[in-house]
Amino acid sequence: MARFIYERHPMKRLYLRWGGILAVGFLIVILSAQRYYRDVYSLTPDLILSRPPFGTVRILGMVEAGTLVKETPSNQARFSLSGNGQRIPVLYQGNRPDDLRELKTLVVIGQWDGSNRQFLAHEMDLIPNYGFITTAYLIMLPMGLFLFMMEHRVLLLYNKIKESKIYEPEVGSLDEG
Amino acid sequence: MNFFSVIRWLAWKDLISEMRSRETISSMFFFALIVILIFSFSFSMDQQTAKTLMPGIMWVAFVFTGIIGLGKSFLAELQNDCLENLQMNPIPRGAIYLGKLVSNFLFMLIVELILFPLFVIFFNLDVFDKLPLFVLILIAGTLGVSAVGTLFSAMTVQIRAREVMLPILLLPLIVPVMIGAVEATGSVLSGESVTFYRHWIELLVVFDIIFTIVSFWVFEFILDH
Amino acid sequence: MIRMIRKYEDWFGVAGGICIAVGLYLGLAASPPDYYQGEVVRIMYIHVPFASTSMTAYFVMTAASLWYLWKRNPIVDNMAHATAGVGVFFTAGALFTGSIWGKPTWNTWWTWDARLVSFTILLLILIGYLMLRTFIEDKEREARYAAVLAIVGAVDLPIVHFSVEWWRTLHQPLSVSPRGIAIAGAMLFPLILMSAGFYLILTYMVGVRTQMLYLQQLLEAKKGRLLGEVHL
Amino acid sequence: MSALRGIQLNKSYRHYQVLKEVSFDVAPGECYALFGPNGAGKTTLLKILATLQTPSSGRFEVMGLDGIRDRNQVRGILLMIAHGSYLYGELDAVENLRFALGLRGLSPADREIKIALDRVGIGAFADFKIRYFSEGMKKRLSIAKAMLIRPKVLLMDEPYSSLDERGMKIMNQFIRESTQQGAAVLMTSHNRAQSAEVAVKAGVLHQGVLHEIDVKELVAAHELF
Repeated sequence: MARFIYERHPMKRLYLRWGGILAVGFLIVILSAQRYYRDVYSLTPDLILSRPPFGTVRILGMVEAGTLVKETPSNQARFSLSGNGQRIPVLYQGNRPDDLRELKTLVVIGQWDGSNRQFLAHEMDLIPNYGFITTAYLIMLPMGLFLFMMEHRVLLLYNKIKESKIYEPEVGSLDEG
Repeated sequence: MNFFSVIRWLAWKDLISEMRSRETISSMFFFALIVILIFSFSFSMDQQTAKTLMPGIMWVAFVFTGIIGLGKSFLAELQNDCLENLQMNPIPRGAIYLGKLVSNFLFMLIVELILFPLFVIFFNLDVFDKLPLFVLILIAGTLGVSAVGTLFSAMTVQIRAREVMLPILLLPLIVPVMIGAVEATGSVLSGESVTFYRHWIELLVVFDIIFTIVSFWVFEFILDH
Repeated sequence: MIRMIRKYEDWFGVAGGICIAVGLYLGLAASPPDYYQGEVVRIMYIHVPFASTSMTAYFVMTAASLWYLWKRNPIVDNMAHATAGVGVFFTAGALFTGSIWGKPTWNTWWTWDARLVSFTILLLILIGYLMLRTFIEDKEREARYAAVLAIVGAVDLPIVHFSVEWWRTLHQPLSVSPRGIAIAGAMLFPLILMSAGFYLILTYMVGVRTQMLYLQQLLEAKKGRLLGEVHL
Repeated sequence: MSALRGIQLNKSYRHYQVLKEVSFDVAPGECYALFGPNGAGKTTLLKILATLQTPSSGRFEVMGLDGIRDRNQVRGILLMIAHGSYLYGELDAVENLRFALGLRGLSPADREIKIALDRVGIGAFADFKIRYFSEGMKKRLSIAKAMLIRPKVLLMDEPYSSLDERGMKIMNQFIRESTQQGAAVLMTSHNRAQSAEVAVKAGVLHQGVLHEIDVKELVAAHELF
């Protein structure tokens, strides 16, 4: 069966192949979207205040000037994180608290402590700029399209060459009379 | 032998024709004049900005007029199928290239030498102690443009849309000439010592040598199958 | 020769596809982010292959042009033509991804850096090359002129690069340094894989496009011969 | 030995095959007249023989030299008189002659040029710019050029077009003289009566195929193709 499609129907073979590539691409998009919501998507301080979330979340904001207090022996730091006009207090306990600087925009990961109205962070992350990366990789789409068009054209030309017949005029030319 | 006499004949023919009709040089000259005027209106310059912008404006005007001259250069050969005649004659193709290069180079240089005093007047420059340097830069830059330009003029004259294709093909390739000539002119104007801009003049000279040789070699494939 | 291309091109396509798929996974998911640039460094895995393949494409085009002028084999000319078409795409891709990478790292979409300028000139020459080819009726002359343009452009590009580099250092000290990233092993592997994949895909695309151009000419010739019997 | 010999020449353009297996032979001192309807490929054949175009397949020999490999020597032997007069509009008649001869390394005396111009009947216009010449005068000037160059092989594309009665006589006289001196002439023509006076061989090119015919048929036949 496969052999039949392979040799007799090059057009079908082309569509099958590109259908497969398209399906794989679609799968990758779904998987990466899932991963994005799990690992990259981040909330802002105003969202935390209006709808307190459960579990581990990521918050994007700026360390407010003059609020950062580091406690060196215990690897702790306190600061308030602002974004979209709101601010929340953060207690950070984790690696490399030295990377914290005032006026730096970053992502902190942790849980919202509703009773103390503060955010308990255990990790921090750089600003996610997946937008740029996604845009850069989007160029694979026109590349695929370009390749598809070329392959399609090659097959069309093969068919045309196979089918082209001897030209037969409707009437004799005037100078043959 | 025959080689140099062919160059001489071709250059002689172009120069005589030009002396009688004054078609190319006058159109180049007035075009350049208009370019300069438009530039000076659109920038509304004071004394200082004029000095910094002047090398760029000057070379843009020169290159644009050069393109006009180059476009006309082989167009004259198309009348009465003269280009075919050149192809059919038992002469080295490189000699045709060099002959045309000589006339193109001279036309451009003549127009530039007429325009240069106008620049000096319009932009209030004092250049008199550095005149030889300016002339050297002019010659080197012009040779670079006309070396590549003669090749592409011969190429584009035999195709459709030749007026468009000549600048499209030529301008990207002469970017080094533009950079080198503008920088060298600017440095000379601002009175720097020669050591600071010697490499630009060297760049121009190297470009001239390389492209005269390369064009000389590939010209055979343009006029001959 | 066209038969050879037809026989082997699929392998290049498949191998390239696999390399790129694995490279994408490693580059986008498995490799660590850069210490300085963060996640943005992942653009490197697509930008660097684009840049190196587009330069290679121009090199191949020049070689094919020289070969054509020497041996006058029409398929070699088709190959040069095909490489130019594919090269435009790869060069534009390199400029596009480079520009996107430039925004988060240098906070600018565009800078008059020597590489960027030479790539732009490369793109302009390639577009001029393709335009030139559409404006000539005679196939043989078209091939000759295009080959000459490719060779002259190849001589010009290094000079453009050096002159712009000098020009840059004169006007601004290099605030934006060339992309010197100390590449760790974990980043090197996906980069190599992606580059290999891009080279394979380039070969495949050139093969397909060469075939396309060849067949177009064949079809025209076939039609023409038949018409010639009847009319003239 | 033949002066001009075509061996199975083929030429196809993008859209159609112009020449099909064209073979012919012209001995020194012979004049071969080629007829055919418009678009039959006469001019293409002449352009191939004049080394302006390459045949798609097949080859041709000029005085025993291969027309494609030794084309530089062949160009020295051939001279083509075609529709385009190969003259420069801004130069006068004498200068044009000097230029054309100079490209072939010849420098005739003023008197020789004067004689040639007088023989073709345009001596009085010797210092007129070509721009003011009519087509017939340009053609006469081409004859004068050919007289001075004395090529061994002459290719003529419709020599009688745009010439008046006297001009045709001059042309035929010139062809007769050339063949007597041992030159081979290949002409395309639509003027059967005039060609019949000088031609010793004739052929009809129809749909790219060459049929040889008897010269007597040129005048006798009601219709050639």
